[in-house]
Amino acid sequence: MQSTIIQKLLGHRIIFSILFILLLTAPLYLSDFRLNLLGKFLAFAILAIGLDLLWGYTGVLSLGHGIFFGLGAYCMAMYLKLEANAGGLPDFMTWSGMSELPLIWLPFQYPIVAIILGVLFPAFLAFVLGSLTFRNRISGVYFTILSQALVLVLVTLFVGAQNLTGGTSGLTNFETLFGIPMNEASTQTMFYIITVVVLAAIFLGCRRLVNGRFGNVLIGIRDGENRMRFLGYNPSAYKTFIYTLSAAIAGMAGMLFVLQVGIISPTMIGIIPSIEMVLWVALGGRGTIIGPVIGAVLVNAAKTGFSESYPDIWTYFLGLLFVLVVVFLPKGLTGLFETWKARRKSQNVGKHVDVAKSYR
Amino acid sequence: MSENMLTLQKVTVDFSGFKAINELDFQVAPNNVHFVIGPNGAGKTTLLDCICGKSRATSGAILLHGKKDLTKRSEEKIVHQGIARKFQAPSIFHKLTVMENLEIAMKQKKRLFAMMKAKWTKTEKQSIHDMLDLIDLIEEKDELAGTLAHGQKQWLEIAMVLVQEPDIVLLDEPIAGMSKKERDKTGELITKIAEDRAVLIVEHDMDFVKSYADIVTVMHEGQVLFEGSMDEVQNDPKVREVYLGRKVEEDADNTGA
Amino acid sequence: MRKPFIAFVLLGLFLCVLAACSASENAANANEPEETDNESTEDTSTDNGDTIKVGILHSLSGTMAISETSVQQAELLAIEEINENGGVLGKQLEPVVEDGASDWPTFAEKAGKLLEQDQVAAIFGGWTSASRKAMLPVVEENNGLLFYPVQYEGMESSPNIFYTGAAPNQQIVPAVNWLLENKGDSFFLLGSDYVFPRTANAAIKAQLEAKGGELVGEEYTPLGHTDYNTVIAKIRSEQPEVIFNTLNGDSNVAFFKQLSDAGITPEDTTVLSVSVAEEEIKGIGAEVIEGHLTSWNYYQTTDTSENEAFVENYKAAYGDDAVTADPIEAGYFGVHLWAKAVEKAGTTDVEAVKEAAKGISYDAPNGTVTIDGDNQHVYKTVRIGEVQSDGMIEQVWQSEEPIKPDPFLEGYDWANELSESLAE
Amino acid sequence: MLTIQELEAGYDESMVIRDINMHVDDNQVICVMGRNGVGKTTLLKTVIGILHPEHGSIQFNQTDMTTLKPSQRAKMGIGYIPQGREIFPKLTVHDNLLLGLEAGDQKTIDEKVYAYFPILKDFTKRNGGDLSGGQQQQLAIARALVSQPSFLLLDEPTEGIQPNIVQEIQDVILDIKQSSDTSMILVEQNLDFVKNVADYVYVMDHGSIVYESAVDDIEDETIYRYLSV
Amino acid sequence: MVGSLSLPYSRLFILALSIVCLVSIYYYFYRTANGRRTRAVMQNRQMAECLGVSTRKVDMITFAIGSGFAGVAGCALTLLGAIGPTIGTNYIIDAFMVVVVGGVGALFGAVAGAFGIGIFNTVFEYVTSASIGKVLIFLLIIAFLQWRPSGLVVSRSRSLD
Repeated sequence: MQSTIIQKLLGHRIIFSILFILLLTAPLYLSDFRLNLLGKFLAFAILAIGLDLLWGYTGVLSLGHGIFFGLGAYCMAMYLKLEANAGGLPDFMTWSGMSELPLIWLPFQYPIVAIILGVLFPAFLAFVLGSLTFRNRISGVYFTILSQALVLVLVTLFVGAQNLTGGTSGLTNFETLFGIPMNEASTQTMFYIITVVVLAAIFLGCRRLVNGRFGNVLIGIRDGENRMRFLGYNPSAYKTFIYTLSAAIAGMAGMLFVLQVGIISPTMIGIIPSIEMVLWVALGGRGTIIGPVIGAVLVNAAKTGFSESYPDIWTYFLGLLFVLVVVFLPKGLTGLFETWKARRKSQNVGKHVDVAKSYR
Repeated sequence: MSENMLTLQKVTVDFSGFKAINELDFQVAPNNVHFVIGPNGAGKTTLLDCICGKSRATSGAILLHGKKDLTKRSEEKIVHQGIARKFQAPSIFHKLTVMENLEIAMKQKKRLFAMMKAKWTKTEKQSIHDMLDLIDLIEEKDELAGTLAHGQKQWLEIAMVLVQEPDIVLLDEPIAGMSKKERDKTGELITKIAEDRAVLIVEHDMDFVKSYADIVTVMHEGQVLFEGSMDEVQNDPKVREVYLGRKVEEDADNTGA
Repeated sequence: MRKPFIAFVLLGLFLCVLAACSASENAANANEPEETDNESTEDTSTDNGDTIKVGILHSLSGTMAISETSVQQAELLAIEEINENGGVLGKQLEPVVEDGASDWPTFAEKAGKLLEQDQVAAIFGGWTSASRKAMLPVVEENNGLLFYPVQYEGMESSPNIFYTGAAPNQQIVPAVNWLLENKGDSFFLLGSDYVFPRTANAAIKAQLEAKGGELVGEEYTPLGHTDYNTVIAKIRSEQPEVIFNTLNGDSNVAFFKQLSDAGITPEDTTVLSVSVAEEEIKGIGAEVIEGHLTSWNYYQTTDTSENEAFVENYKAAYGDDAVTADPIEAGYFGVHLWAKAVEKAGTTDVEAVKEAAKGISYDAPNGTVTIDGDNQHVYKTVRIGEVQSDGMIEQVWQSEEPIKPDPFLEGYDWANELSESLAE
Repeated sequence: MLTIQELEAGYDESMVIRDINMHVDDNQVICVMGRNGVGKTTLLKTVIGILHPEHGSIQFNQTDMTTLKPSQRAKMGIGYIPQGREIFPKLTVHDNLLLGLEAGDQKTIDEKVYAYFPILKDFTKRNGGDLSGGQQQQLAIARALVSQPSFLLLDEPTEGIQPNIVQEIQDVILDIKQSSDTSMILVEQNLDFVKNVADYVYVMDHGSIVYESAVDDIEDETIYRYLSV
Repeated sequence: MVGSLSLPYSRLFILALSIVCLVSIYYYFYRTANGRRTRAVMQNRQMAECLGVSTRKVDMITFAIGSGFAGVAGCALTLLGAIGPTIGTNYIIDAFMVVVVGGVGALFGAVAGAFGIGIFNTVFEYVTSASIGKVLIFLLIIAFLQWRPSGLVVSRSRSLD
C-alpha cells in the first residue's frame, strides 16, 4: 500500500516536472512567433484553472470570466500605454477632447500599482457581485445569467467610455515595460518564462487547495449546498471566496496576455470569449486541475492551427470539434481517463476482491 | 423552564396559508431521548425544520437554554450553537469517500480561512476512526459514499451528525431501511449519545419508539396532541383515534419482520 | 495508476502540439526551399523563387465578415489581374489568406504570422480602425507594409501603412460644407460609439461652429445597437434639418427602418451617411433609405471607363448580384498601387517600395489616385450621392479635382485647436 | 410472463446484483424479500429499465426488452411504483393520474382507482406535493393502476407510512391480486403480509437470490435468518 | 406623426403577436397532454420515463417549441431592425434577465419581468445614454434580487436541494 502511494507520487512528480521543463525550454526549439502563441495559450490555461476551481469544484458556472480577464489586462495595458506615451496623454484621449489624465488613470503610472490593481480590481468586482448574489442564495442558472449580464454591461461601458478606455479599439501600441523594450525577442522570451512559472505556481497552489479538506468542502458545496449549511458551513462565504480567487487568477492571466499579445480590446473580454473560456474547461474536463490546462492549450492550438490552414472554413472545424467533444466526451478529455480507470478498477474487483463485498 | 435545552413558544410555520405548525409549545430536556410521532402531515418534519432553520417560524420563539432565540439565525449559526440534524433521505456527498464525508462534518472551525489551514490532528483521526468502527464502515472508509448501500448511507449520515458533537441531535427517521440488528445498534447508540445531550427523533417504527423513548410527543395537525411515556401514549384514547388507527397489534407485526 | 497515466497522455498531447507548431513552421519553410539559408538577408527574403507572397488579412468570420469578404475578393481580383499580365518583376503574386475573425488581437496575431512566418512582401487588410490599430505595432515592429482600404477618422500616419480610403477631409469635411450650403444648418450627429464617429464628430462640431451651423443633438449608441426609438424620439423633438450619420454596420438597418416607420422622410430631415455604401443599402432595403444621402469617393455608378471594366470583372468573378462599393474599390486599387511601386523600385524591399511609391499614380475606377508622399494617403475625388430606389447611388455633387489628403486637418483654420491638441 | 436470466446490474462502478434468475407467471404475485441494501430496489430498477444490465436478459411476454427504454417497457404494460413515491409535486392529483395513462390506451381515469383510494377524489385539484406522505403513496399506486398494467413492480409500498394507510394499501394489493389477472413483483418486508398475498417468494442477500420457494412451502426460519442476520 | 406618440402598424402587430404567443404557451403548458408531459419531465424526469413518457420526445418537442417561439420573435424583429447572423447575442442576455427577474418556470413572471426591464431600459436610455442605461438596468436588477432573490414569482419546493 505504502509503496504504491510513493510510486504514484513519484510517477506524478516526475512526469509533471518533465512537462514543466519541456515548457521552460520551449524557447530553444520554437520560433519567436510560435513561442509567443504558446505563451498566449498558457495565459489562457491559467485563467482556465481559476474558472475550473469555480465551476468544476464549487459548481458555480460563470459565463463572465472574460471581464475579469479583461480588467487584469486593461490594468496592465493602461500602465503600458502611459509608459509608451512617456507621461503624455494616450492618443485616444486627445481625440475625445480630454486635456489631462483622468483620475482613474493616475495610479497606473506606477507599474507595481498597476500589477497589484490588475489582481485586486477583478477580485474586488467579483467579491462585490459574489457577496450580493451568493448571500441571497442566488445560484445556479440565476447566477450564471447575472455573470453573463455583468460582461455585457461592462463591455458596453468599456466601449462607451472611450475617452477612458479607448473604446472598441482597446489599448495597443505599447513600447516598454520597466523601460525594457517589449517587442524584442528576448523580452518576449522572458514574458513566456514568467507565464510558465506563474502557471506552474497556480497549478500547484490550486491543486493543494482542492486536494485537501478545503477541496472536499468545495465539492460538498457543489453537490449539496444546503446540506453543507446544516453541517455548519456558510457556503456563501466559500463561493464568494472562490469566485473572488478565480477572478484574481483571471486578472493575472489577463496581464500576462497583454504583455505577450500587445493589445487588449473589448472583443477579447465579451460574451463570446467568456463562453469560449468555459468551453476550454469543459473540453479538458472539469473537476480536475490539469483538465482545464489541456483544454485551454488544445482548443487554442486547434483554433490557430485550423485558421492558418483553412482561413475560409476553420470555424466549421472548430465547431465540429466542440460538437464531437460534447457528444462523445461529455466529461471532457480527463473524463475519458476516469472511465478508463473505472473499467480497470471493476475488472480488478472482479478478479481479486472478495466477491460478496463488491456486491454491496 | 430553564432546565430545558430547547423551548418552543407559540411557534407557527405558515406555508402560504397552510399552517404546518400552529402555535406549538414544545420543550426538549437534556439527556433525554425524545421521540416525536404522529400521522403523516402532522408537522413532525416541519418541527425539525424550523428548529434547525431550514423553515422559518412565521411567529413565536425558539429558545436555546431559555435565552437565545434561534428563529432569526442562519442555518450554520444554529449548527454552531450545537444543534445537528439528520435528514430523512440520506444526503451524504456521493463524490466524496466515507472518510471525507466525516472529515468535513466533524467538529472543527468551519470558517473559510480556518478550513484552508486545516490539517488532520491525532485526536481527530482517532475520533473518526472510532466513529467508523461504531458504524461498521472501517473497511469502506476510502470508498466513494455513493457506492454504499442504503442502510450504510443512513449510518454514515448519523455518524456525520455525531461527529459534530452537538448538544441537541435532531434525527428524522434514522432507522428507515435498516435491518433488525442495525436498528438495535442504532438504538443503543442513541441511548449512549443521549447520556450527555438531548436527542429528538421523528420515527414511525413503534417498536423502536417503545424500546428507546424516554418521552414521546404525539403531534397532530401542527400541535401537540399528547406527551408522555410510550405506555401512556398507547393507552391514550385520543392518540389511538387519530394515529394508530384500527389495530395496534398489527403495527408491531408490520414493523417487526 | 491513474495519475501517471494522465501525465503520460498529457506529455503526448503536449508533444503533439509542439509537433503541430513546428510542423507548420516546416511547412512554411518548405515552400521556400532556396530561402532557408539566407533568412537574414531581408532583401531577398520575400521574392524568392517564382512567386512573391502577399498577405490578405480580413475578417472572414464574425460580425465584420459580411463587409470585409467583398474587399478580400476585390484584392484577390486585383492580384489575379496582375498575375495575368505577367505578375510583378516577372514573378507571380501568391496570396496568403488569413482570417482576422472580427477580433482585434487576432488581427495582431495573424499580421505577425504573415510577416514573421510567411514573410510576405505586403499585407492588404483591415476594415475597422480597431483592426488597423491592432496591426499597426506589429507592422511597425517587423517593418512590414500594410495597405488599409477604408475611410477612417484620420489623425494617424504610420510609416508602414498606406491609407487608400478617405481621410476626413476627403469625405466628411466636404460633406458638411455641401450640407450647409444645400440642406440647412441644424445638425444632429448620430454615431456608433467608437473612435471613428467620436473623432469625426469632434471635427464636425468645430467645423459647424466656424461655419455658423447649429448643433441640436449628438447621440452615440453601442455597436450592434438595434433599438433607435429613444434616439428617434429625440430627433423628433429637436427637428434637425440634417442628421449626420456615422453609425456602423447593422445599426444602420435598424435606424433607417425605424426612422421610416416613424414617418420621418428625407424631405423633413435628410440623413447623410458616411458608412453606408451600396453593399449596406442591400441590407437596409432601398425603400427605407431612398432619397437620403451618402458621401464617398466612389460609387458603382461612377462614370469612368476604368469603373466600367472593374464592375464588369467583379461581377464576372463574383456573380451578377455582387455590387461594388468604395472600400471594395479602395482595396482593389491598393493592390495595383503597390504593384506599380514595386515595379518602379525593382524590389519588394519595404524602404525601396515606400520611396518609389511617393507621388505614384494609378487610374482607379474612381478616377486618378496619387499617393501623397508626405503621409502615405491618397489624393481622391469626393462625391455626394443620393440613394435610388434600385439601391444604387446617384451622384449629386463631386469635387472638381482629387483632393489632397489631410489626415490631421492641418489645412483648416477651424480645426487648428483640434489638430494642435492631437499633435504630440 | 416475465423471465429474468443471469441478470447483472449496478451503479457506475460497482455491481449491485449478480446472476439473478427469476420467473413470473401470468397472474402470479412474486415477493422479493431481504435486508435493506441487498439489491431489491436495484433489481426493480433494472426491470423497469432505469438501470441497464451489464449482463443477462429480461424477457417480457416472449419479447426481449433488455435494451428498451423505461417508457417503452411501460407501454408494454409494466407499472412501476418506486420507493419514495416520486409523484410530481407541482402537478395536480388529477394531472398525476393522467400521466399514469401515458402507458396505456385508456383516455380517462378508471373510477376504480378512486374506489380504491377515495381520498384522491377529494383532492383532484390539489398539487401532489401538498399531500401527506401516505396520500402520496396512494397517489403513486393509483397512478400506476390507471393504465391497467398487466404487470406491477411495487417497491416497499408501505415503508414509512402511517399504520392505517398501510392497511388500506395492503387491502388494495390483495384486491388487485384477487380481482384481476395482474402479475406483480412486490418488494416487501412484512412476512405475514407476504404470506397473505404472494404465490412465490424470493429472498435476496448480497445481490443474489439465496432462497426461493412457493409460498405454501415457505420455511419461516430460513427467511428470518436472512432477514435478521 | 400623431403627437409625440406614434404606434406604427408593425409595432401594433408585434404587440398582438406577443399576446397570441403568450396565450398559446399558457394553453399548451396547462391545458394539453403534451404540456402536462413537459411539466412532468421537468419535475421528475426518471419517473416520467417510467410512466411511459418518452422524455426524448418531450425534450425535442419542448426544444422545438422554444426555438419556434424564438423564431417568431426573430420574425417580429425583422419589422424593427437589422437582421444578421449575430443578432441573437444582442437579445440573449435581455431574454435571460427577463427570466431571472420573473422567476424560472413562471409564465406570468416572464411577462412582468419583460415589461419591467423594457420600461426601465427605455427610461434609463432616454435619460442617460444607451451604455449607461444598460449599467443602470443591471444595478437595478441586482438590487431587485436583494429583495426577491428568486424573482417575482417564486416556485417553492420543500425538498432539500
